[in-house]
Amino acid sequence: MAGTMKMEPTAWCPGCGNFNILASLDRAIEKKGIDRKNLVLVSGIGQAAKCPHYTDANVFNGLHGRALPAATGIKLANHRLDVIITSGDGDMYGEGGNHLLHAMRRNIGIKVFVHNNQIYGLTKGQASPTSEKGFVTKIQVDGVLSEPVNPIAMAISEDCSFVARSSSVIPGHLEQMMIEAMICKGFALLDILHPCVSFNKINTFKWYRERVKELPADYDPHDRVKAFETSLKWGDEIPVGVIYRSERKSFEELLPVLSEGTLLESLSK
Amino acid sequence: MAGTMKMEPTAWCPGCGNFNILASLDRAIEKKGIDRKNLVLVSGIGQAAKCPHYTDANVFNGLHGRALPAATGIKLANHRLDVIITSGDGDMYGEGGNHLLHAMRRNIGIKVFVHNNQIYGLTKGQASPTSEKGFVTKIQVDGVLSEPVNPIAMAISEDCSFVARSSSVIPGHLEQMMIEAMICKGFALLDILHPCVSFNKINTFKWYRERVKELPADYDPHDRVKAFETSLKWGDEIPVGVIYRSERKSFEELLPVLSEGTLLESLSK
Amino acid sequence: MDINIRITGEAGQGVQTTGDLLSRVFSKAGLYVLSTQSYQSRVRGGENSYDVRVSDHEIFSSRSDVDLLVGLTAETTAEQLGFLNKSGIGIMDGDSIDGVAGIDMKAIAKESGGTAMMVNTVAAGAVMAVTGLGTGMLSELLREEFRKKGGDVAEQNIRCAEAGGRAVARHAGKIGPLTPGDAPKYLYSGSRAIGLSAAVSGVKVVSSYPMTPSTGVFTYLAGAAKKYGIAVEQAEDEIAAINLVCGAAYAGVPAMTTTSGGGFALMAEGISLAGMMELPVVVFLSQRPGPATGLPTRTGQEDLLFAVHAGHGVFPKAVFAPGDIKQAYDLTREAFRTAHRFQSPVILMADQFLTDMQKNMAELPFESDPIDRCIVEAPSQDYVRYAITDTGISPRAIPGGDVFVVADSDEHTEDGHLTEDLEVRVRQQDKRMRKGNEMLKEEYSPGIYPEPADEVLLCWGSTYGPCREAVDKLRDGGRSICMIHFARVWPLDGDRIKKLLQGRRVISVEGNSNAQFATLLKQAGALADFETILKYDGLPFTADEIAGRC
Amino acid sequence: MDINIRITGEAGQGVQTTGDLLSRVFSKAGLYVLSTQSYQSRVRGGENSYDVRVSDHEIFSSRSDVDLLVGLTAETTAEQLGFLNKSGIGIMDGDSIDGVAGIDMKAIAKESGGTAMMVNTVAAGAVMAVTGLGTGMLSELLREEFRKKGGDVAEQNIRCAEAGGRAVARHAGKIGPLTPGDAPKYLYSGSRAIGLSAAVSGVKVVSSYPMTPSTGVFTYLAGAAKKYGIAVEQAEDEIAAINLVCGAAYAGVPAMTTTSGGGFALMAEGISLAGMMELPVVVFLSQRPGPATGLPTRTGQEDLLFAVHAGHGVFPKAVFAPGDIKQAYDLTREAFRTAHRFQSPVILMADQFLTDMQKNMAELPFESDPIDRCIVEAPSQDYVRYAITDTGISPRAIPGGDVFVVADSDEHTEDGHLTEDLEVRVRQQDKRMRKGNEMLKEEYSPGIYPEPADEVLLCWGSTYGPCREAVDKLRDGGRSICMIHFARVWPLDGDRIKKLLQGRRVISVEGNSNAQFATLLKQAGALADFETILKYDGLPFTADEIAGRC
Ligand SMILES: Cc1ncc(C[n+]2csc(CCOP(=O)(O)OP(=O)(O)O)c2C)c(N)n1
Ligand SMILES: Cc1ncc(C[n+]2csc(CCOP(=O)(O)OP(=O)(O)O)c2C)c(N)n1
Ligand code: SF4
Ligand code: SF4
Ligand SMILES: [Mg+2]
Ligand SMILES: [Mg+2]
Repeated sequence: MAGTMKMEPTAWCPGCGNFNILASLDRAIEKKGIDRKNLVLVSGIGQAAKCPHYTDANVFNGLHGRALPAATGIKLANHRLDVIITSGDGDMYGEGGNHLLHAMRRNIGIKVFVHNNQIYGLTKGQASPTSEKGFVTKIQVDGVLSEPVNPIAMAISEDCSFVARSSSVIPGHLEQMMIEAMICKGFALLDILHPCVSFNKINTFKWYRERVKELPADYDPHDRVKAFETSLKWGDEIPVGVIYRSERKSFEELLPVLSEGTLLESLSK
Repeated sequence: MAGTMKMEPTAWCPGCGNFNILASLDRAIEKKGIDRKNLVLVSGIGQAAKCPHYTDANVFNGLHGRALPAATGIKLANHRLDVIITSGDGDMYGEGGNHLLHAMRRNIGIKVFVHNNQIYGLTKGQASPTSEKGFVTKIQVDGVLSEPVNPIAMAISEDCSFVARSSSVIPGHLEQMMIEAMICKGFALLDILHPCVSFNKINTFKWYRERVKELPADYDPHDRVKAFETSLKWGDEIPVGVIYRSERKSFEELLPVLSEGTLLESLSK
Repeated sequence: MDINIRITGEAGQGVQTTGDLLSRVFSKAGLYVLSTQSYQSRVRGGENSYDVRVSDHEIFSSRSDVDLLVGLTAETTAEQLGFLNKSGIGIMDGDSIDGVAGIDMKAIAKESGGTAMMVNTVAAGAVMAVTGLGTGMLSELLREEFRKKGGDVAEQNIRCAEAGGRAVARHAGKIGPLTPGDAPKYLYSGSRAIGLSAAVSGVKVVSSYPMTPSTGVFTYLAGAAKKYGIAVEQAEDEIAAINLVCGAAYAGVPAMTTTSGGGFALMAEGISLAGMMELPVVVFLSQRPGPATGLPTRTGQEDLLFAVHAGHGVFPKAVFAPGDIKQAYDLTREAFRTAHRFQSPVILMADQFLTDMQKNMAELPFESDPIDRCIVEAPSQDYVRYAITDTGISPRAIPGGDVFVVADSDEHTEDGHLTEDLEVRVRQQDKRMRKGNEMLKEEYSPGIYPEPADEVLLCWGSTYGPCREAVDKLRDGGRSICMIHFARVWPLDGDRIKKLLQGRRVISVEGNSNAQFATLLKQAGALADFETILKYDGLPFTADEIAGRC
Repeated sequence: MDINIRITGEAGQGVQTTGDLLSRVFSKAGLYVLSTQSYQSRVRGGENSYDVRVSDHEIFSSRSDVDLLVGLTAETTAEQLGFLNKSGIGIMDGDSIDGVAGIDMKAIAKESGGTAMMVNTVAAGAVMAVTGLGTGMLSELLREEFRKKGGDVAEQNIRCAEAGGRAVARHAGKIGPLTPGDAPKYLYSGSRAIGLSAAVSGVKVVSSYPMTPSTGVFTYLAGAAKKYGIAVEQAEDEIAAINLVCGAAYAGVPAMTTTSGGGFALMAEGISLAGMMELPVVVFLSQRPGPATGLPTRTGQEDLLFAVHAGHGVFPKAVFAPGDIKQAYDLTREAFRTAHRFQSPVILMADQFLTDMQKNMAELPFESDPIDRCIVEAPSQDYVRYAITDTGISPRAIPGGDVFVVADSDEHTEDGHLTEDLEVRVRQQDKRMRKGNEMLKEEYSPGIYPEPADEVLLCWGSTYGPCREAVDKLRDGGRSICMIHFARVWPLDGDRIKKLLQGRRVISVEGNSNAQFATLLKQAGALADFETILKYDGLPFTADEIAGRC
């Protein structure tokens, strides 16, 4: 055994958007100057959720849908750690929906990067909460009947402190968004649209590429109502960028017992 | 045994807002002309969740937080039944949050009446997801640190077909809102503010009474952005009324196998 | 005559397409076919394999050794070489390696006017040639198959198949060789048999969250939804799924959810609800190795003790674990019947091995034939849902009729309303538990093959096939040995089973590391001493392995 | 001398306040006190009762019969009349009924210048008079208690107490009478002992979702958070709670969640995660009767088999069930120690009876004294988290140090990364299971009281107290009987226990309908035949009941 380093090669399909996300993540970690020994990447289960294994970091690859509570526990135990979640749309908006809702309320300083391919990749192509209406799969044989979840709007509704969207098809932008999320003190949600070449034949690389559109330079992410309006845009144009910001204190700042150092440290005193 | 009728008396505390909610419910059922034999009242666990026992109806008093999936199953099996959920804020926004999120997407014709006392009553006074920041309890000894959930805003973010707020302190209005919810074909969320005299010493009868304010007559619930803006109002004035409507087809209308009658009937053919 | 063909390649290369195609041709040829799959938890790359075992007599399990190896990549072929019998033949796409004949399948597909994906047809054609059946029947199947697609597709495929056959002409007939027989021609997977049986039995609401290896049944039912009139809804999580089927069951229709380990764990509270409300729900649990996410695409029998004891509080439930595909069909119906007769949750257990397995057999009934839901037609005005009865079974009415139906997760009085009366509690608990005793009165005998003997291979669920074949082998070698297979694994009649096992050497063969079924028998007082043959590497047992460890 | 005082009234009337006050006075008086509570799942109304049993020797359980009944309403008093001993005395607020002396407590409170809520103090004063201790010590306590409140409150209360005493002057000293003794003066509830021990042991993260009867421990810890430096966070649901503590354990701090039946069921998947990731998490499970919501505020021992087998897949865990408050304190520490030593989930089981019970004893250590977390200080650069070792215990590093710590819910290689290598799987599974064998080597002997005898009352968890007292009674009657109590209920060393039980008549005394612990012993081969005394009406056993059914 040569110690613990990242796994190679990945188990992703050639052409998958996950590669760009991983590369952007690596660049963002370097540029932001995060100490990898102090970084914990947390995920649930899915194709996206394998991401933590593919870079050098501490890893907690937990249960499907449960990345957030695990990350919360890690952060409470040692709030000096950088805790980033990289997981899938099914993981975060499906099985994990309740944790997302409440983590936003708590505003704990976790960064959540959702690899949103609008599909369940690992289980071979069922609809995810973000699959579009009418999307046909082997389970949704008549097409999806439900409205897709709108994670951006939902996050704004809960006054999430950082809400952004980007895509693997614009890796430079994606890297920038990741860095901005890392800078934010509280809870950050970054929804990352990416193609699944194996199962999503609708929302392809080209489809995203043609639609993603950066927010105008004078866009004010602090205007909650405007941000909500922006979050409803989905069609020929899909806005990307920091859609909403709320200057809230993080949970770590508010929790009295964390004021004198980490709980972990308190044990070695 | 004298057959199956409602239970008497209730197990609620004298002065509790639940009494008014029950009375409004009974009146709304009568006025809307719902056939009680065809009505199923569904709930989870909590003080509010005991409500179904206290009126004449079919009852499914299930698990804490799980009223919605059970109600969905009932509706799928026999979509001619009227299915109403009467449950608590902890039940619906805490333990049951994920089901609420996804039920709104599905838009199945269930009416959800949330008895929102901003507290966990049955378990004796812990914070609920709607408890205000700073609210002190035996668990939240430093006061609640999280932002309260905003169920109205969240429902609007997910394009819920009917989103309203009322309160036990205005029983006439409440009854009206219940009737409107019953009329709506899709999924209806009615958040009902009510005092818990035993554990919530902040949000009292008087507190609500002084704040609830009906929406103006010319308010247009179809304007989603406006509705979102309205949903953010919480303070000296708390708007009550139908805050948002979306004219979506219900899940029952969309699901092909339900087009020729109920699945239950199909078994007796 | 008994040959094992293994197709191996990366995920996404069509290993499964090739294997399925071959299974169907051999079945069409009237040969006995049993196919099994082995794959990784990924969508592209890695190493998958698909075994098609073909014989002129009925077969029950997979083999680890290979007579004909078909490789779609060099790496995966090399991995499997060790399993190739001395007299076996290997063919692969690309250049030859140690004794495996490389043929350029992609080039052949192209030359034959096909697409890259038709490599699979080329490979299938080659197999047909090597096994001596020739490509004729394969071509017929391809014609039927692709007719609807129209255009040239069928002919392209046929040309690929034929070219594949020609490319291995020098090995023609070297394996087998096979000749058409008169085996039954209907090919079923475990998943399909279970799904079909549920549909036929009248399931009307199915709600699940996808989880390997249970997704096959869910997918089958989604496909059958229109035909049988079933609401199939993907839930937001497993908790939603189990509570949704509880609601549907309360409202009067047969309802089922499908899941695997972690998802099943999330359902434990809902199973307890079904126990308390006395709801007929069926939970299909397809096992894979754990703990936690474990090995998502592999097989195991590790969840028996958990399933039997799943749910807080004490309430009766039944747990079934069919041994083969036909029994899976039969027991699925039994699961619905039992759930309704006893108004209790029933857990139907299988695993990756059984659900992915395919085998040909006589056609399974497919006409809708709903089970008796045991619903009281015209309840009187003094009807109460939880009436105390001798058997513990209370007449069940459903909402929408003339009486109110009140169901509560709290302890309740006979009319279903919640109560704090502790004497009522005891009466209701005793009533519920009496249903467990009634369940034990159901007629059931474990499968004894071929007849009681000195030594017993004790098994349950999908270990049936390999155990049965192991018994054949061992008896051929002169051992007085038999298999005793349990498909109904809970509740257990300890006394009866004790009589059956007494005085014999019992070897429990289980796909777990702690002999869970033997443990259950011990706890039921049916078994004191036993030996074990255990396996928990994610692969199914083979007969040779069992026989070798006996 | 042994008297049982029962306060009864509706929820919200201060039954608990009165009972707590009395427990403290008697404890202050150096008498042995044991108090227990019985209440309904509602906030106002219904029928609650609070027993304070007082004696001049140590006592271990509650009694069902009553020497002094104090009623706050007519209805609840009438309900309890049947339990009043012939020589007993009843007093109640309001008019007299059959032999119960009505005194107008509300009027007395008012006349004494108190508020309506001070009825509780009036009642307490009356009790002090009837038991012959007088109201002096009560007044002292009230003075200490209300000093901080300032103003007149203390004096008002004292006047109420004295007036209460005067109102029953004709019964003064009729029950007992009690005289001050030298019993230890520290009063603990089960909840407090468990919470305190967790805090002292160094728990740093506690996350739970409220659920009766586990909320007491959660509440204690919330109150102690500041003093001991603990993050106490109410989770959105139980799944969040268990996964949160898994995360905290991974990051290196002792972590615990508290729950009851349904919430525990929701945690089963997370427990399996802790098994796979080898995380030291402690789950406190306080039992109540099920299934489903069942009887939320009552007691039972129905979740043992579920807890032992909770979680899919196979992995080691330990399950502890303390018998009394002191043992609850000790075993809570043991739970943390075991979880860390074996990097495994540990389930600490109690029930409503034990968590609500109060008893006085010597002071329990309260200075912070964290357990050894067994963390490698300076891992070398070739460190891997899941190194294969003889004991199965791999050196544990935590993130934030010099090496990466990789933990996965999938099967993994030694370095923690996910794998599909099936040989690695077997090695890791064997490694994990070896920890289970190591656990069995921990020194532990079940509690035998007073010494081995022909007949054995077998018990576990909170049944300790009533069984112990039953043994005393039966031995007084000449029976050769003893109690064997298990506080460590899993894993079990079948052989050792077999030797202990062999040749004795074993009667398993359990708070469930299916003798779960005896079943576990049977499955471990430690027990063949046994008799049972079972109870599942939601109430705790009493010694008389057990003795009577022996
Ligand atoms: C409790 C539980 N339920 C279901 C699964 C099966 N499962 C694994 S990944 C997955 C969905 C993956 O979708 P997503 O999160 O969008 O990730 P992707 O593969 O698309 O990247 C599911 C359903 C599981 N592992 N655990
Ligand atoms: C799985 C589970 N977790 C926790 C509980 C305990 N519990 C019962 S009701 C309740 C909260 C009730 O709050 P709410 O829904 O707001 O109802 P209220 O009593 O305030 O009307 C809780 C936590 C439970 N019954 N089941
Ligand atoms: S299945 Fe889709 S999301 Fe997963 S690796 Fe392949 S292309 Fe990417
Ligand atoms: S506890 Fe609160 S909500 Fe519950 S019945 Fe009493 S007053 Fe009402
Ligand atoms: Mg996805
Ligand atoms: Mg509430």
